[in-house]
Amino acid sequence: MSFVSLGFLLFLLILFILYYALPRRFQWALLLAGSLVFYAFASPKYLIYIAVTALSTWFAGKLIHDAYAARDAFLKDTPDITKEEKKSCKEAAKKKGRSIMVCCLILNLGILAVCKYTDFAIGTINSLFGTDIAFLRFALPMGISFYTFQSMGYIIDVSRGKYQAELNPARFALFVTFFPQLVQGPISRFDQLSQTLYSEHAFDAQKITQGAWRAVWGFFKKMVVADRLVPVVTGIAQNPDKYAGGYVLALVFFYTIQLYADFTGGIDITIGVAKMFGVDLAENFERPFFSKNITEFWRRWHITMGTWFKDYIFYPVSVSKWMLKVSKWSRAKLGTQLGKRVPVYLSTILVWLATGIWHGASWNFVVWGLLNCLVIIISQELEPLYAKFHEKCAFSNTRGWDIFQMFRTFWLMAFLRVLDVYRNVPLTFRMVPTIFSSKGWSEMFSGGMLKFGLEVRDYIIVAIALVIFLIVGILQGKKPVAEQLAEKPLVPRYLIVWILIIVILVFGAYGIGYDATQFIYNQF
Amino acid sequence: MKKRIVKIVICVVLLAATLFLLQKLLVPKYATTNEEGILSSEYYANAGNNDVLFIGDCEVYTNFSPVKLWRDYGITSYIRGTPQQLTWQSYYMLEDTLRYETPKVVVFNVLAMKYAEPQNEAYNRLTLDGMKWSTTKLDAVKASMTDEETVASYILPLLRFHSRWSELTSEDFNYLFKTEKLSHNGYLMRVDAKPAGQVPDPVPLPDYTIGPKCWEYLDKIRETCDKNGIRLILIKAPSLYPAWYDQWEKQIEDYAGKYGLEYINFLELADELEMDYNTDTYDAGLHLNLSGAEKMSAWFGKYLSEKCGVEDRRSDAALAAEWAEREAFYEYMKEAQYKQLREEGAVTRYK
Amino acid sequence: MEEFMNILRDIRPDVDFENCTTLIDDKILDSFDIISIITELNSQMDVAVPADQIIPENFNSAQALWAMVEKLLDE
Amino acid sequence: MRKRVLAAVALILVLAIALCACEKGSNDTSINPNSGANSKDYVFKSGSTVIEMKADAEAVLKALGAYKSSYEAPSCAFDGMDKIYSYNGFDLMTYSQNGKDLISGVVLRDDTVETPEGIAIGSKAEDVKKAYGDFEKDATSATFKTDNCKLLIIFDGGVVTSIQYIALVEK
Repeated sequence: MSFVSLGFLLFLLILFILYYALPRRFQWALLLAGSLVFYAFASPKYLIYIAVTALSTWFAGKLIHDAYAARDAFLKDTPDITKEEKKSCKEAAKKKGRSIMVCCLILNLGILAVCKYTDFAIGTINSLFGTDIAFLRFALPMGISFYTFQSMGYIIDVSRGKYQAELNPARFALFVTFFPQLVQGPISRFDQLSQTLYSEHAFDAQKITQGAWRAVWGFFKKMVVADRLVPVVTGIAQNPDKYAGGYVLALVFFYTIQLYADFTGGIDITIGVAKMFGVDLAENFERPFFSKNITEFWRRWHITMGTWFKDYIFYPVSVSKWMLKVSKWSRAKLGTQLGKRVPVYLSTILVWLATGIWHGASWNFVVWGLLNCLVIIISQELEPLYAKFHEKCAFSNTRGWDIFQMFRTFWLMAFLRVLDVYRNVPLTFRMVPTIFSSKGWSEMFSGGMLKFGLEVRDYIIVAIALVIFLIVGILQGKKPVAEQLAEKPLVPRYLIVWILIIVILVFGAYGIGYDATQFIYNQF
Repeated sequence: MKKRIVKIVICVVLLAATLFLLQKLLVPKYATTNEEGILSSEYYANAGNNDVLFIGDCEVYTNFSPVKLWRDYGITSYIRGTPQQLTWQSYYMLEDTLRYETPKVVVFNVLAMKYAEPQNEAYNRLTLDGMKWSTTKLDAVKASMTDEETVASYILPLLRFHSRWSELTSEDFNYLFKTEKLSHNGYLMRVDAKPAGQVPDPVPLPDYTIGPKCWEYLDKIRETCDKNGIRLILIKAPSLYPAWYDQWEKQIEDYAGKYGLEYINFLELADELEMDYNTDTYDAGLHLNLSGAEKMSAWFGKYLSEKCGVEDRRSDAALAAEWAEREAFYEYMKEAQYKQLREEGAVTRYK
Repeated sequence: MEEFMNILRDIRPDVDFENCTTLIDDKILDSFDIISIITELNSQMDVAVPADQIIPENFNSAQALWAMVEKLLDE
Repeated sequence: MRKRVLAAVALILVLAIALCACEKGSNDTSINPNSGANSKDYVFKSGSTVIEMKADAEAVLKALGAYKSSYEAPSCAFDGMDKIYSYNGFDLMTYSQNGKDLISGVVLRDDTVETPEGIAIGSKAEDVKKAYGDFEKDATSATFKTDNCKLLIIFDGGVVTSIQYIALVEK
């Protein structure tokens, strides 16, 4: 079930009415039922995958909980043991918790790996060794990367003792399957989400309208901008022989806009819908294109994925015994200054490798991840130079310089992202430099851009929408726009929403002639 | 709380009203372009008291003149033909008509039997959008939809036509709340002529078998007629193009034979009709013009009254008054088109 | 304690470790700094900070960090 | 020990899931990275004039010179006109799109013309197989598709009776 469908709106309406009509103690159970229905619509046979992940993680959590409960009981009942005995008891419980966690990780990451990466591995082996192993073409369950990561974050936290495990399997299943975030995240943390997921919610008109506004805004981004740009992006990317030079620059620009509108719009719908059910989800974006450098960009784009990698890969790897040994060795061999960077950079590379692979089973994403990593490391290394530059040059503190930096970051990210859309890595590296040739430029502005099914009017709509994005982005800098809107008098407040709805219905790229496209992030 | 509910109701009503107006504005009007689209909605103002019902594609709405049938034989009739009306759509047109009246004779043109599957969204729209809402329309929509279509876009045509915002013309504003009456009980008049000349040879087909869905709905048409005591007549209009293959003819003949139906192939009667393809068609043999349609009606009116016993109802004063109005409109349009021919050299508008 | 403060100052000379209590919340320390602190603590003071101790509460101020180090040394 | 048992259980589960996942994904939307290279479209040649489906008809008509006869078939509603031009040995069809006439088909009418692959009316089914590839045995017709073109060949008793080039257009 796509968010952009009447079916989804109908589903939402029914669930919404039931949610606030039923006694409040049934609310979370209704959400679970709704989520399962939602998932079953995607395809009933996929339910098995998400069920295995939910149940196995719940069970592992419960085992860990039992082990820790036994430890606590033992320590409480036998207060007069030595410190050593205490320590070894704690160690034993910790070890047990860890091994349960590891098993759970192997199982679930195993499923993810098999579903998502088997064909990638086969393809790579085939091209490396000239073999001809057939692709298996596994079905890719909806949102598998998202719910797997969310569950794995939970089990790691439980084994670390960060919070108590959820003992009720149904309640835990809701955490894994909660429908608004199934499609494309955000990747929630249990301690954060559980605060509002299971509680009873009164009909809070203010919260509900603000949620609805947010969702409407998301539909605007998706339907008016993202879906409208799909034909240009695919048209250029899939016909590299025809479209080079200027077209590639257009691709770089429009793909970034499309990705932004699609992904952040989808998240707006997700967060807005969740809010209508009284559930608070973590923000996934913080005006990413207002970032001044790529490190900052990655703190503000797809935030829940970034923090997931940081907490569960970057830190554990960086502080692992093995890495500390590497650190000692590199300091001895390379000197303190250089040596101390080795572990940080090694972990960074690992994280970006993982991020790349997470985004998709192809070398395009691996290269994309590593290029991001490279840019980050280079800018880290150039830090002292920047500091000097700022001291010397007065204009580096001006507003204009800030804007230049944002502009630069936008284009840097845009150029890296173009790896998403071309068929393979060599092709991408062949196409991007053609921008600097004279190819395609004159053709582009003499009707070439109108060959993809978009007319001048469509580009005008996109341009106007971008201006609106910019204004909303600037407003957002103060506080959430929904809150600002709520403070406005009744008439302008509703007028804005009313206009937005009409704009979506009339100018949305949907229906015949426009292929309702799946969310780009759906199967990442 | 009460205040809040009032506010919400006002908001919803305002939004609904805007959307309604917007939809009115954005849907095609079929008043001065693609006029054929108006046909399917024009029926409802003329429902009741029609003894003969024609169903089928352009081969009915350009080839028979109900006014001529009335004038010469006192036969009341209506043509519920629409462009590329497919067999299942013809069936639902019949069903829809039965909600208003029960004719004595139903005439079905068999050309559409060549289409085994839903064909074209644009033509579906011309046939379906004008129908009034009923379960019959819903069934018709479901039977007709191509893969890309949705039921919702028929319930709310705004969902389909929203992107017309940049193509709006004065027509859309002029006909926002009114419609233009263009047909004569479903007949779309053209007085100009274009000789048929050399019609291209038919292109051989890999398979001439008429599809099961067509038979299924022809069965339904037949059964519905049986149930309602309606006489069903199958016809093939005398259009020279597109080709009507012998292999199709045989299958239709066999069907008619099997169920004891009348089947008239007007292509074979061209001489008897005194059809002159140099003067009786306005587009070189695809569609008949007024002269051709009146020749057809003269022949077929005789058949209807003599063979089928369709009554002469000219003695009914109320009906006669109604038809007098139609005749006047018929003459008016005829004159208007001849005037165009004289003054502009071509017919570009119906009126 | 002084040795510990020197480690911090060495990594980020520009940060006021004495008084700041929002090192993480205000994004003053980034993940590079955090890892540098942990590796320095390990090499200079022989404290192993496990991953589950890397939470904002432990890194928001020098005091909190020191408290964590003491606790880890104690175990 | 327990750890090993757990690990073994986990491994077995992974394999079990993998097996049940082995049923091929029906709505696999991924784009096959190798599908970019398409075979060349079928074209018909009259003398030195190449007639390609969906190509602009104007240039082709000019190159072909005078036709024997032509026919115009307007569509039932909507703008646009299908046109048919008859030449010696074949008919050329066009359709209109955005105010331009594009080629929608070529029908070979007699054995005075043949396809560039050497097939003409009267050719044997085996020759078709050799020229265009395999098709179902005893079929009364065979179609061969490329990106823009469908080549339809109709047989009667193992002999070609009709050859048609048909443009693949979404109408």
